[in-house]
Amino acid sequence: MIVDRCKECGLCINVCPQKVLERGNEFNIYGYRYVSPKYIEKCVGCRLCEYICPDFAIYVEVDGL
Amino acid sequence: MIVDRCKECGLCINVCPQKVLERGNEFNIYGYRYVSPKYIEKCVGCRLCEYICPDFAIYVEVDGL
Amino acid sequence: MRLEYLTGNHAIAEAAIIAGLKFYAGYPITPSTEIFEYLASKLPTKGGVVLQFEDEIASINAVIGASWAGAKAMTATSGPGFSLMVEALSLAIMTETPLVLAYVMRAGPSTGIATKAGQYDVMQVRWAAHGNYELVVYAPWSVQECLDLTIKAFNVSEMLRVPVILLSDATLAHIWERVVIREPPEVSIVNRKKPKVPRDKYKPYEPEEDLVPPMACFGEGYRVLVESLTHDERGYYKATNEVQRRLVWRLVNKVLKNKHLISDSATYLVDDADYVLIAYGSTARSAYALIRELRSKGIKVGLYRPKLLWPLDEEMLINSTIKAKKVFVVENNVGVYVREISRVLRNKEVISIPIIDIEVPTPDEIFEVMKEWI
Amino acid sequence: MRLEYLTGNHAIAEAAIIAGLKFYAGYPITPSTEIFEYLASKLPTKGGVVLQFEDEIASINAVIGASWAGAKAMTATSGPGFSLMVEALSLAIMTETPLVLAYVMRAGPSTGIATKAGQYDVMQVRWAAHGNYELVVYAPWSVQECLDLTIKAFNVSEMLRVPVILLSDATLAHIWERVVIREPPEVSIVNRKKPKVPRDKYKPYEPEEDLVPPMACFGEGYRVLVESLTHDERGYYKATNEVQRRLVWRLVNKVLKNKHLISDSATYLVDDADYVLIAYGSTARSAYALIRELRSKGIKVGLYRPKLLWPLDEEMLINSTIKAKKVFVVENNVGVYVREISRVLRNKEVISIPIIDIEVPTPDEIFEVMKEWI
Amino acid sequence: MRYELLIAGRGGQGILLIGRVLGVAASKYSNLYVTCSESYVAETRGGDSRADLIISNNEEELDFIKVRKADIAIFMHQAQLVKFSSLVKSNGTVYVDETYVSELPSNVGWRVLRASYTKLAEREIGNIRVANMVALGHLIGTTKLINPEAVEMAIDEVVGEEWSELNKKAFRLGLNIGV
Amino acid sequence: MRYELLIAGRGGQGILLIGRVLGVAASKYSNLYVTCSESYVAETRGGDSRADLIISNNEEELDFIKVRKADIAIFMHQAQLVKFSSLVKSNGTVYVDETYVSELPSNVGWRVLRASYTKLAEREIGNIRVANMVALGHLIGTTKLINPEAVEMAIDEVVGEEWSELNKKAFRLGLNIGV
Amino acid sequence: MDIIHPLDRYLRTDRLPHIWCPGCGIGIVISAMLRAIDRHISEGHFTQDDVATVSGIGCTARATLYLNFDSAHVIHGRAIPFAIGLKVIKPNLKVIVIGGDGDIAAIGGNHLLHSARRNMDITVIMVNNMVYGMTGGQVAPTTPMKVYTTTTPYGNLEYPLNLIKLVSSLNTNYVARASVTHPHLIERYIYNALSRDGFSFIEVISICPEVFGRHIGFRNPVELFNKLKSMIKFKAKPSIDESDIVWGKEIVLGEYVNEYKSGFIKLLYGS
Amino acid sequence: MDIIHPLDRYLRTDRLPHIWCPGCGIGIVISAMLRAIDRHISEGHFTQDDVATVSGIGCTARATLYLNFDSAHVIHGRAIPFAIGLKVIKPNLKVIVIGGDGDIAAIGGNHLLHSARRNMDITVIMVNNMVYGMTGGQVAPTTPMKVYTTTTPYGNLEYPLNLIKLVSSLNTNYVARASVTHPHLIERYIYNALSRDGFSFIEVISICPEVFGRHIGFRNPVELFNKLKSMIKFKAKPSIDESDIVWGKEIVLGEYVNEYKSGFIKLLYGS
Ligand SMILES: Cc1ncc(C[n+]2csc(CCOP(=O)(O)OP(=O)(O)O)c2C)c(N)n1
Ligand SMILES: Cc1ncc(C[n+]2csc(CCOP(=O)(O)OP(=O)(O)O)c2C)c(N)n1
Ligand code: SF4
Ligand code: SF4
Ligand code: SF4
Ligand code: SF4
Ligand code: SF4
Ligand code: SF4
Ligand SMILES: [Mg+2]
Ligand SMILES: [Mg+2]
Repeated sequence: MIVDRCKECGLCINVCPQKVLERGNEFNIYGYRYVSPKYIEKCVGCRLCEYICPDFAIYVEVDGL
Repeated sequence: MIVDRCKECGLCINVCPQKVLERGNEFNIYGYRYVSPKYIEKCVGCRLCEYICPDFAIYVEVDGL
Repeated sequence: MRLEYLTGNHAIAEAAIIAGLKFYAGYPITPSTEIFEYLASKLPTKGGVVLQFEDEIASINAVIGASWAGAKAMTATSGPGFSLMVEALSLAIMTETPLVLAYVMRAGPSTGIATKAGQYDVMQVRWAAHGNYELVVYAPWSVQECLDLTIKAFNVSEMLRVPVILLSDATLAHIWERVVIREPPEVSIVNRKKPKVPRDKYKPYEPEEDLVPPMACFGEGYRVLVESLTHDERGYYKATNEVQRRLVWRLVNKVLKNKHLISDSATYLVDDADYVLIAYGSTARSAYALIRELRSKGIKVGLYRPKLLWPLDEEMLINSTIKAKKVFVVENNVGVYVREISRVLRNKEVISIPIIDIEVPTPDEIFEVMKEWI
Repeated sequence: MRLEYLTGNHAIAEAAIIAGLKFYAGYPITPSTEIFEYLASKLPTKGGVVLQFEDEIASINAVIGASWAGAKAMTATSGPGFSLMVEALSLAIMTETPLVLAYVMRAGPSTGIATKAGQYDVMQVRWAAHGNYELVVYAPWSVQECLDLTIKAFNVSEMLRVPVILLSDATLAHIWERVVIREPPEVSIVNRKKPKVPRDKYKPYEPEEDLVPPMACFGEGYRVLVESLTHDERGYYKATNEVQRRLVWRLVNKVLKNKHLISDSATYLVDDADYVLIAYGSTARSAYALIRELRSKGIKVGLYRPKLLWPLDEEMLINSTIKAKKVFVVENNVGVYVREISRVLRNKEVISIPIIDIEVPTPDEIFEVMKEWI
Repeated sequence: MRYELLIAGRGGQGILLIGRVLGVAASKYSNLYVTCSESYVAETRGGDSRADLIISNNEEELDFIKVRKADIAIFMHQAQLVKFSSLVKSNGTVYVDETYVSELPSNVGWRVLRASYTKLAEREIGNIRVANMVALGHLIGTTKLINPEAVEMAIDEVVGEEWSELNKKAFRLGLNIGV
Repeated sequence: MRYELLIAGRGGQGILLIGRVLGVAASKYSNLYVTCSESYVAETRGGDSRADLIISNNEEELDFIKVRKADIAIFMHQAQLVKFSSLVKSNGTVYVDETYVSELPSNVGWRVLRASYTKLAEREIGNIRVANMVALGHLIGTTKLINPEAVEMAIDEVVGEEWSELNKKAFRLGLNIGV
Repeated sequence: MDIIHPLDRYLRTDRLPHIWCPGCGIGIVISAMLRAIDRHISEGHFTQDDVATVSGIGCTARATLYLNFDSAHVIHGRAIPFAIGLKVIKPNLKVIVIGGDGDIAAIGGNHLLHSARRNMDITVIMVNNMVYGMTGGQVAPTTPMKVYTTTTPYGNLEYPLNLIKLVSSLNTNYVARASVTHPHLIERYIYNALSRDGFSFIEVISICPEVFGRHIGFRNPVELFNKLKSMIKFKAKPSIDESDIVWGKEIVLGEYVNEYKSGFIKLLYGS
Repeated sequence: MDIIHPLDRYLRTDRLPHIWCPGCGIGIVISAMLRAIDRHISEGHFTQDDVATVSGIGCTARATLYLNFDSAHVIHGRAIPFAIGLKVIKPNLKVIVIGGDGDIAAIGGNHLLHSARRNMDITVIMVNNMVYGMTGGQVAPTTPMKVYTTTTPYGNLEYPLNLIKLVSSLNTNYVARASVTHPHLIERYIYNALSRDGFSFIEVISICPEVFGRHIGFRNPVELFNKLKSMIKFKAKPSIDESDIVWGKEIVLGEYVNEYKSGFIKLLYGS
């Protein structure tokens, strides 16, 4: 997450097939409650969240590949 | 014929199925040798000449109808 | 009479309805769009039509067509859109088509700052179209004047068969003020002259004594001819010196010779003023504030405010500044209308105070420059 | 050096090739079309491209694009077409895009008389675009000058990154005259400044001392940003007073402060003249003929002829008329550039001689008016 | 009589609505002259929002369209208070929403009236979005600038039927602060 | 040395070509300065066609771009002679194509040179379209305005290979009229 | 004004002869159009006073100067928006736009597109002579590939616009192609177009002997006419796929779209 | 400039966050476009310096401001001619035009039409949000009928433009429709478009929650997204006849035209 780019639109939460993401409770410098990967362990690295994010705020690093 | 409208283009002569029309030898006031219905007796009143004339110079009066 | 609390843009739209607008065509552009939107919701309820076109070019050409169909017609735009309308403006001038164009200025050049103001386009509005002509341009300084001058714009346009431009700016467009609204018969509404002769005697460009030809419209049986080529009184194309001269000079003179009917300006304390500030539109509010302030300090300053920007009423300008030692021209641009002022006030010291401010120059900014000269 | 016998339009086209033109985009319009047609047949043999677009708007925008791709680029048009190009002209000014526009005036307003001349558009060419700026306009009076000033137009355009307009008219466009053609190195050709700093230090709108920024083009690795919004030196949009002021004033001043590099005018027997005629373009030929005639009768008249119409070189004008009792401004229109002259010559009697003539005013026509004043 | 009013806060706090209601109340229902200029930054959330009002009973006194030195100000948020405090007269009357304003400048002679408009709105009305009307009520109640009935008519007109009761309730709440 | 030349006739008589050839001959092959303005009516056949030339050895003398008082004129047709005769100096030299010109004004002191250019062209060359070059030849032969070789080079350049011999033949025919 | 020719009542005869070159096809189109209008008038569908003709600039556009209707000869490319302004205010008018291929399809292309999309109730007659006539022979968007024109002296590189396909891709009621070689068809299509609401478009393939003829080596009107005639095919129900003009080979005439959907005016004002 | 996000090298990150509203689909399109470009670059087809992006004015058009290529943000509707000027002079550039439906299809419609007809070698990506976003919600040529907008407060009376049909009626090499609900397709189509000469056109159906969403009662980005998604159908080889957007029912994605004819540049310069 690049928290200051997130605008709290919720699209990533909506598309994530694994329900990994959730709206956070903290505000970024622009006043948005940015998303956080709460259940990151469930992430399957499908990148749907990265592709859907209109704000270049979220991306997926696939470890160990 | 409205002789001063004729521009000697020859289209009427070209379309007349009866070869009624011919380029005349006289000049109109604009210097064109206007067409004349030389063999008017052959005319079948098809009006192709009237319809093709771009200059509203020739029209057909069908008598006795 | 009723009271309303409106923005400058709303007031223009409201005034257009009062003046008898029946057709609006436009293309959205900040900061003029509220005129369009206000009319889109209100005009259809008064039997008028509001259409959005594919661009500004189509819009103004449709306005010209609608005017020839007999409707009072208008459009509104800002710099980039106006620039696109210029070719058709020349057509409207040539064909003596009544129409009103509300021009809400924003900061340029080019796309500039769409939401912010400036008075950059005060020369453009006069000179942008090709060919020589006169057109009529009014510049309001308040929401009330947005209303009053728009009605006047329609009246003059109908009276002289000339495009009239209402020149506002982004700041004026969006301030809210109290306005007094009067409807006919409380205000007088002018309609174009109609032919007084039968169809076979009528010539669409044959002027009466006021140099304005009566206007038959489409569908009225007069077989009118709208002609963009140089034409004689019948509307027939003629490429001769004689016809060109007669037509061009009449187009110019029908505005100039009727200037008394269209002239409009305001003065404030100029009679005893050592210094006269000249300003128009929203900037004049700042000049006025400064004058009030300086007067309270005993400095004798006055304000001359042309409301009719084009053609400039030279006589009024001269008379209003006759006693002034110095004249200051304050504008929210690089100093352009000042050229017109100095051209006219040949024997007077004319000082340009060009203050670029994306809202409106402040009285302090003006005084900052002015104080060096007084 | 070689001799040719060419029309004004041919000479403009020929000069453009000499100046290094690589891209022409246009839309046919009388009386400018021969420029297009001449280039269409010649430029491809010199490695350039000539394209006809769907309209004038596309043409000038393509010219701007081509200029940003690094090519010297031009278009040509007349009144109606120029009016359509105005919005993009403002873009070219804002983005500091070098380009040359040949404007061949015809009789307006609107479609007017397409084949016939006039000088109606001399104010339009200066003021037509929205926003404030300075641009450069040259007016030739002969075929030779069509050639020379076109080369100069390209040079100035490259030097200042500003659109330059070559203002001709239908008469000049179609007269044939002898011209002397010089190619480099006999004439000097100027190319735009290129960045002197590496890519990561480069800012596309950061001026050097002459107020002109070096110009990196597309495909050169500088990641340029062409921006029509109000922008800072990097090209980043900023809606602040500070950025707007800095930008607009620089756009104005880069032309004004470099006026010495672009100024151009001619005088004829002004030193002892009681009367100075001021004229430009084809009309100046008539004024000149009249002066030769009057001089032969012992009347002391001279000619001041601005070749650089915009910005007007005020100093030169003042110096060239300093001794004159009266100044006459002769134009083939209703008298418009005379406003600029009287603005500058504040203490001089300035008499307007507006003569509408669809070819060119004759010396007799000029004298007819002038004689009342001398 | 001529007042300059400055109303400022963050986007979303309903600043412009205060201005709108005041404007309508003054111009349509109190026979006063008003100029109001609004400014806001559309692009990012939480930017400045500001309304400048000039109110007078004399049309001639409506000159410059922005506030030069405010007689009265409402600050709904600390950030804008800091930014615009210099626009307020040194003896001006200033209303602050204590919910978001914690520090006041010390070197001015303002008459400061304060309350936690937002908290009040939340607590008493159950909707923080009407904090603006609470503030407006406070201002009207204490300055008597305009007849409260005129303001209520303006509220009806500006906010629309669905919301007008709620807003008027908040307004009345404000009217009664400190009463 | 400064001459004004007027060449006039009906559309289709090759008037402009005379002007074009003269212009090229003078400016490119004789080191003279030339201004030529052409006019014609495109729209109807047989309208006026006219070329105005100013020729001088001094660039300064090229002023007004149209003929004010022609020193020399060619009239290829009666209609244009009538129309434009006032543009010729009273002591001017005038060439007329007798094929189409029958009447000359009586009250002028012109030096008139005449021949039936069209008939000559038809008879000697077999093509009436080169009557214009016959006239040009007559003019050059009698005025010596320009070296005939320069004119022939100009003909080559202007009319193009296919037609240049024919035109030069006509030109030479004209050169020798009256010799 | 003496009325001699049967169409003279629709002409400003004091302005004849018109400016068109000998053998120019434009006159044929106008003649056919007037017969179509005359038929409607004589059938009582509307009167001469109800007809409005509008044109831009170009040889074709000059037509309106000669027509004895309320007429407008406006600026290049902008006849359509002017016409819409008329129609919206006076819905009873039969508004006809006449223009060249440059006027309608080059500079005016956007207005064509959007008025067709709106199914705006006007009739557009485009005379396609495949060239810019008035300005002396420059390439048009309809010029066949490879043709030499004054602005494509090395041959035209651009694929010509198929107006039938373009307009048919929009929401129009009527799209037809005629040719000056077949005046009866022009008349019939214009008659049909004027018989309905909504947008109607008729492309008429024309001959410009003066300019286009010169470019392709057919300066003689009769030869050019016969050359064109040799390419013409008529189909009663042509498909849009066969509408491409293959110059020298095949040009298919016919009614490509023929519908009676509600036009914009009906949606605006109700019926 | 720190590079964090995998696409950051293509972004002017110092200008982020961008101006687009939360949940606006434009960012999704740009993200997909950058991945398509990145794939070409990593496959060695061209470099970052060879890419030029051009846009007019509008929310969508703002994209070029954020892109780390040679870029131009010019005037409303005129990106295409600017792009052609670039391409003709520097044929090696990959010239991409990005614009909104108003920018490309309303005011810019004529340039779209004629550049498509010329098969001019540029790629046009049109973000169709069915509204004018930047100016605050006016009707667009793509707005479905009956929708209330700020300039059609009584409902839109105009038939919406089907860009797929329009552009396919011209002489183009590539026409495809994608949707922000399916970012992979956007990426693939842009990749495919950039793989060929000639004119390529990609319409991306987008969501504008702020303005269009408000008009139709779907202000929440997620709801609007899901609403749109429910209408989307993908077809491998869709026919042009099924390309009409039936709002609320069906929007067919796919590659409608997929050809490899010579582009204009090849005809101009030879191969
Ligand atoms: C804005 C503008 N641009 C250019 C012109 C010049 N112009 C006049 S007619 C014309 C094109 C004529 O071609 P077309 O429309 O095909 O008509 P045609 O003469 O072939 O019937 C042009 C380019 C103009 N009058 N106005
Ligand atoms: C000549 C001109 N006219 C109008 C405008 C105002 N304007 C800016 S963007 C825009 C339309 C935006 O709609 P669209 O192109 O669909 O882009 P979106 O914002 O929806 O992405 C308009 C009308 C302008 N900038 N220039
Ligand atoms: S990459 Fe992980 S977090 Fe992102 S959408 Fe897929 S599963 Fe969810
Ligand atoms: S999609 Fe992006 S901007 Fe939207 S909530 Fe997720 S991370 Fe934030
Ligand atoms: S009407 Fe007579 S003259 Fe005319 S084409 Fe028919 S047969 Fe020939
Ligand atoms: S068609 Fe008409 S103009 Fe042509 S020759 Fe026949 S009558 Fe004369
Ligand atoms: S130039 Fe062509 S289109 Fe124009 S009138 Fe002549 S033949 Fe007809
Ligand atoms: S207004 Fe619409 S299109 Fe524009 S940024 Fe916001 S959501 Fe996107
Ligand atoms: Mg044509
Ligand atoms: Mg959009």
